[in-house]
Amino acid sequence: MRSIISILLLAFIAWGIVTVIGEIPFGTEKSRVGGHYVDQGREETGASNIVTSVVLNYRGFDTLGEVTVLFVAAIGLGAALATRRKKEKREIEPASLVLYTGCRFLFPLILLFGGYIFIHGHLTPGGGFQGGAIVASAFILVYLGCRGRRISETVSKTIESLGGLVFVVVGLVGLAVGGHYFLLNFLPKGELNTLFSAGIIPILYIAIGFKVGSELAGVIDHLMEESE
Amino acid sequence: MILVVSLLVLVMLLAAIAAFFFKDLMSAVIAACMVSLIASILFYFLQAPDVAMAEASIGAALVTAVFIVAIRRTERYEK
Amino acid sequence: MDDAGLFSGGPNPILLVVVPLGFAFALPLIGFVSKKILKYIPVGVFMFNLVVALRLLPLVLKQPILVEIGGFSPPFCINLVAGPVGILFSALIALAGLLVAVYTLVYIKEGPEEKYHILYLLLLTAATGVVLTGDIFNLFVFFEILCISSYTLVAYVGNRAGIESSVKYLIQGAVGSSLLLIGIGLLYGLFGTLNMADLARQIVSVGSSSAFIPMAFMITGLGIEAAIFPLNSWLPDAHSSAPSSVSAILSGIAIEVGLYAVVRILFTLFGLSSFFLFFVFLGVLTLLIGEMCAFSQNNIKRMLAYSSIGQIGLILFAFAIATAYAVTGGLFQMISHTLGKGLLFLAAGYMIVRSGSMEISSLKGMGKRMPLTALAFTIGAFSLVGLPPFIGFPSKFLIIRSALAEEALIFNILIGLILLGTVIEGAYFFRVVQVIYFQKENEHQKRHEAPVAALIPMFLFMIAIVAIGIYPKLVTGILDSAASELLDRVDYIRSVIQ
Amino acid sequence: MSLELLLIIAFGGAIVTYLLGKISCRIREGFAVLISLSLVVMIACLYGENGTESIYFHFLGLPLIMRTNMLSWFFAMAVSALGALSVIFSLNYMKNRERTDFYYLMLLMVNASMLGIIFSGDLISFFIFWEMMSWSTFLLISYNRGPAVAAGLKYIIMSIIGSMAMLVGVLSLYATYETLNMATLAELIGSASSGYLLFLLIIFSIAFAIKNALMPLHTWLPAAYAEAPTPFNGVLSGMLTRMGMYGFLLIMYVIVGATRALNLGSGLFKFHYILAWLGAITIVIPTFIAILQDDAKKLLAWSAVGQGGYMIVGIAVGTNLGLSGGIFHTLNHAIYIVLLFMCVGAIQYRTGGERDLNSLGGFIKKMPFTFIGTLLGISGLVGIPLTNGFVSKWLIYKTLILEGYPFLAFAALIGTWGCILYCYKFIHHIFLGQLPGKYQNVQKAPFSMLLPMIILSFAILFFGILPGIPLKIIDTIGTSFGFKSMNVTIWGIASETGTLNTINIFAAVLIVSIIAWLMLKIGPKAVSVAQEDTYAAGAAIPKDKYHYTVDFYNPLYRMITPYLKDFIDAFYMKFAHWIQSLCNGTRRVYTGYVGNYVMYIVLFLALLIFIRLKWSL
Amino acid sequence: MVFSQVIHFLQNHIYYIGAFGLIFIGLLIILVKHNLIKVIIGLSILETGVNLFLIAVGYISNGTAPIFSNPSVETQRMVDPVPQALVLTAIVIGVAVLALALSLAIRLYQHYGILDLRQIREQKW
Repeated sequence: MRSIISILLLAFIAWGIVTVIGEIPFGTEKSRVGGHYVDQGREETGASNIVTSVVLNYRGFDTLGEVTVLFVAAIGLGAALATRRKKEKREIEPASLVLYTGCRFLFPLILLFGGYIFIHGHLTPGGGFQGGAIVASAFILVYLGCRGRRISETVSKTIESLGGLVFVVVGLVGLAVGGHYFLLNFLPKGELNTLFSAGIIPILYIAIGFKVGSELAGVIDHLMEESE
Repeated sequence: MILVVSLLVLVMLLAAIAAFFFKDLMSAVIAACMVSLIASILFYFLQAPDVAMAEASIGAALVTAVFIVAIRRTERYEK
Repeated sequence: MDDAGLFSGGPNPILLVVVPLGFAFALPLIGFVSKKILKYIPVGVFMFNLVVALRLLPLVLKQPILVEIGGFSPPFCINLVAGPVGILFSALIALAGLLVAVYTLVYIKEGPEEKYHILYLLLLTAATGVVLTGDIFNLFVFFEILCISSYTLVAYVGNRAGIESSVKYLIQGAVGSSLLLIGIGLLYGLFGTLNMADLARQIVSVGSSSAFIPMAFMITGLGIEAAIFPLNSWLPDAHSSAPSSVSAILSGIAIEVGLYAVVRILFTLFGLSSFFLFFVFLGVLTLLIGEMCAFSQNNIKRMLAYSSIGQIGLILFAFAIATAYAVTGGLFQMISHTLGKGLLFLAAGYMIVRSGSMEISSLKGMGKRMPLTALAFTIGAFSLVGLPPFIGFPSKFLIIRSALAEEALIFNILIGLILLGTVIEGAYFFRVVQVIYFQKENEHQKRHEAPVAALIPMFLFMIAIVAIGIYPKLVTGILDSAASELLDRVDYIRSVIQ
Repeated sequence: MSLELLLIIAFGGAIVTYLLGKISCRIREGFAVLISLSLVVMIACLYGENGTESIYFHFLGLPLIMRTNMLSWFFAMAVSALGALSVIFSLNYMKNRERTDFYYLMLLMVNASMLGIIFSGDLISFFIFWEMMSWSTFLLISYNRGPAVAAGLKYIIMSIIGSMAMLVGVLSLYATYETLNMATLAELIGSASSGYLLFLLIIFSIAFAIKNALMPLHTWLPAAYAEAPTPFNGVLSGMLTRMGMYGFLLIMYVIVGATRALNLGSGLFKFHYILAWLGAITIVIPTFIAILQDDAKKLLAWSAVGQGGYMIVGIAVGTNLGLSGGIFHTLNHAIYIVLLFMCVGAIQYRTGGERDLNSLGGFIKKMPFTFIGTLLGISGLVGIPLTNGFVSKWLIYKTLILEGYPFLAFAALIGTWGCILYCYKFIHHIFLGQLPGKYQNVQKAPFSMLLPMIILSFAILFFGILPGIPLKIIDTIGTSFGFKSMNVTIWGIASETGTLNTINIFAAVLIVSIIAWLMLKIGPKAVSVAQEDTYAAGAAIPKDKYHYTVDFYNPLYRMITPYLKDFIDAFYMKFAHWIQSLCNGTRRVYTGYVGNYVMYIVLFLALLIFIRLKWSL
Repeated sequence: MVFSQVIHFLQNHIYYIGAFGLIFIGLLIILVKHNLIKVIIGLSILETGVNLFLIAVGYISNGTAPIFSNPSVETQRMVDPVPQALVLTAIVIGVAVLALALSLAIRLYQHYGILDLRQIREQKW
């Protein structure tokens, strides 16, 4: 009964969508704004990955919000899961030597890969979020493989805070030096397609990378805390 | 090409429907993970490599990990 | 504006968002230095915001300030539009935030306090962002911050009720934000831009037919936070199980910001005029359902939460009439609801702490045990019912006046229903006032007033309620220009896109 | 400026009194008396100035205007004087009660807002003060706790209904004429259609009828009167309830105007005619319910409902005589009902709150001044010549007979018979009969209680013998409404339709009483016999069984009780319960299952899309 | 003939079908299922669908990714970068919401011992 009603209602909505989707033909150019970014993006921001330039420069304010969302979620998750922790150390069966060594061997490599992704965010696909996620997955590996090893909460909190602060401060510096514009790309744009280009974009992406990495790792950490 | 895409979409939707029907939450999560993975491939086909990377690393991997942890801490079967 | 420095020609409105955000990020670091000063930071930040907003108010009354982020011109960047509406709401948010933050100094004593303060800061920052932004995706992002911090703050206490409400709120909120995102996607597909002014300009040219479906999605998505009738099921649970200081903000700010977003989308983006009757009905329905549900509650906070639904219904009704007079009334009612409901929740919070129960019957004898808090509650209740000389009266007066000016039979019937709602509202509020003052209390309960830091914000709320109630001219000037900003699409478009 | 000052003193005084109470009770009480007396003095000084003045600020673009004319001066004098007397009476009565600060604050607040109502020259300030009066009254009615809580809730709910109706009326006037200034409205409204005027009158009448306890809307009053603190009963019954009268005068004769107001509707269904009939019903039924009461305050409360009917009949008939009768009766009723409530208050004060008539009795020797006050009070209430009630009732009867409303006159007459019955019951049960043993040591009422009672007693006689003084003012009010002037003399009315000359009556009464006194003097001396001797013919009956006032009027009770249930109140209560169960049903919408909630969301979206696609709005 | 029509239809609509298919299946799971984890899975599928839809809106036929890694790329046929930026944001927001939801689910389970939403109804009316 319930599912029939649901399907009926969804069918109505689908009907509505069908009427409007015809006006959004697939595969055609629709956006003047997008075209502008593609045409002007290189000159205006100095990043060769236009998505990155949109994410961090044209729509940088969204990204600040996005970083904040993740921050809120991490904090909120901590608050929600904050119980009076009983510090009874259960005996954890240690992982086998092969697994342990493998994890320890892979961990810096994955970190390095994540770092590469977010440092080259303005040049190649990828960026702070993807790199951060990869960094976090390195920590997951450590949690799973090398039981008992934890990221220090102090360190992760510091990194989170600093990452956010860097973003805000860079933005405010833009406001200060450039007059009325928050998040102004005030640094020299550099030469296209080189690592040191695109002004503030790499700085922001590195900050985001660290922040996202530590936050996602922290999320996993919090969630796994009691399951052991 | 279009047939490959159609097939992928079909599999994706089937996976989603499977996620609807599985009583075992772990299987449902894996099905959802599969949805994300195929979506990530579709993103790549749609010329969005950034998004594809993000979806693969965040949507498929991390979310699934979080789900699994959560299921381990609650219960595995939908009653 | 080209050569303007940081503070010349008035502070930059972006500071209203960025400074609290920065402090929220910095809070964990400050926490390493000293845990003690953490709780004073929100107070300081909102003091700063209030000053900035009040400083900007006279400027934006002359001309809205356009903030272009990143130094590009709209529609190629995200822009903030600091018009009278935005700054008015920012000031209101900062005021409520400041007062509730002072209250929080003593109210929140247990749990992860540091996280509470961060979430609190971010909640209000997001609210400020929503009211200032001129870009729909940015609106979505700020909305998400608002929602997510609300979810977590509702669950802050971590008891059964809190977690349950939070989960339910989260599910509905997440569905809502997905719907909102679909709407945004459709709009982008149709018009190829995300800037509200740009969209508004193009929607005129296409006509409202194809724009309706995205509007429906967006209204549904935003309507969940705005607590419009069938979408507000989360509200009584969430508002009643959150800590009272959070309830004050959720009721006083969050849902109104949600409603602001709905109204902004409706007025500025779509400019639909033929569909407003639907929202008029919806408003009255929301009002009646809210008041009727509140009528038979035994839980004081739940009662207040349902009363918020009723108030939102009234505000929606006012906005949906869509005359300058009515919109002024709606904005006025928003202010009066923020002040009144904030005060009620703060007062109820400490009464609950002292009596140890949320049952209305356990508030017996509070008039004697905590006379000042009881007075605060009474004034808040009277104001919400719309009795003079409190702020609720002029706002209700304006709304009903504007509805009568419509001179249609249907409006007369609706006014009748609204007044019926007011009578019900009066009935349940007066019942509580009677319980507080006139029910026989248990013996030997000594006077145990709320701490000073909790009383000060209550007093300031009371002063504001009475002052504006007696002399509404304090705000009507701003409200008038805010109303004209909301109604005048063309002017809005022109002020953003030269 | 002076009126503003008056109101500032009134409201500010209330708040200052509250604050002073935190320092010392004595200062507070002194200050309260000072404030209320200074209001009387100020009004007396300002008396007679006619004019308008605007307060310096605007409310939502509407100028707030204060105006004075004879109507307002008349009511203002009464309000301030009775208010001052009530405050003086409270001094002893409220001593050692809890939360007296609060009591004085609200009492003075009620007085101040009544003055505000009376002086306001536009409907918005009228409404503001009206609402302030309503909620401060609410807080006072519930002051006594216990059953008072329910009474207060009933009062405030009905009051809100009334004020919401009034708000609609006010706003509709505002929407139509863009002004709320009474004087301007009175000019503009001449062009309005009859239908609109009828709507206005009905919607305002709801508000005023609730306040004045007109019959189908009276149910708040008995409970509220019975449970309110007794000194406040004076203000409540004397003036506050009669603000409804003021409102009727205002809307019918000031704003709509006599010529239009008396011609609305057709045939038997003229507005004022129906109003008069409602008044008549209000005279008859409550009067008989009053007879049934065993609670002194309830009895007076029902009596007040009934007397309100006379006033309505008086002003609704719409001639100069009737109008004067109605207005004068308002004043007279205020005087004696306040006096009677004060007597009950004095009894309560001395007996520790006893107000059950069946357990009182024989207080005549213990509290003689109170007895005399009560005697004068009920004389006025019944309308015995040479008391003020006679004059106003005479005016009303005269009008009804002259204008050819025999049924209304008959109703008024029945009301008076009933009135005699309950008045006798009242005085007999309290002062005559057997003094219960536990009240052997009851003292006289203290001076601060006696003083207002004495003043009011004098007022009853004074206005009874010299009715010309207030009638002169009332005549000015009547002429300002456009009625023909009556020929008022200091002793009464000399007109072609009927003369009233109290000096003749006075002479007649004087002669009769001298004769009676002489006969008493000449005849044999009365011998005082112990009551036990007469009552049980010498048989030994336990002392506490002597009380023979129980089941007074028993045959009458049995006859009329079945017809006199307060079925209206029962209906309202049933309605309230129905609303409550409706509310209870409504909230089941929020089922608690989140799946349903999401369903609502999807439903809403589907509905929006459906409406759009189906009807293409 | 029919085959080519089908191919044409698929070319134009297959991504939309996939996206809205996911959206509706996600909504259906939320509406019909009463296990909290299952509902959260539904949310995740819903979000994926929305993201797919956004990207599909921004696609331009035979376009290239908006990255100038080798300078010879012509700008004419680059796909729209804006939806990609939006989806990046949306993905991160999605994971934040999901993680929060799951953590709350864990807490709820600690309190109630069940995940059946039909039975977790202490807050109602």
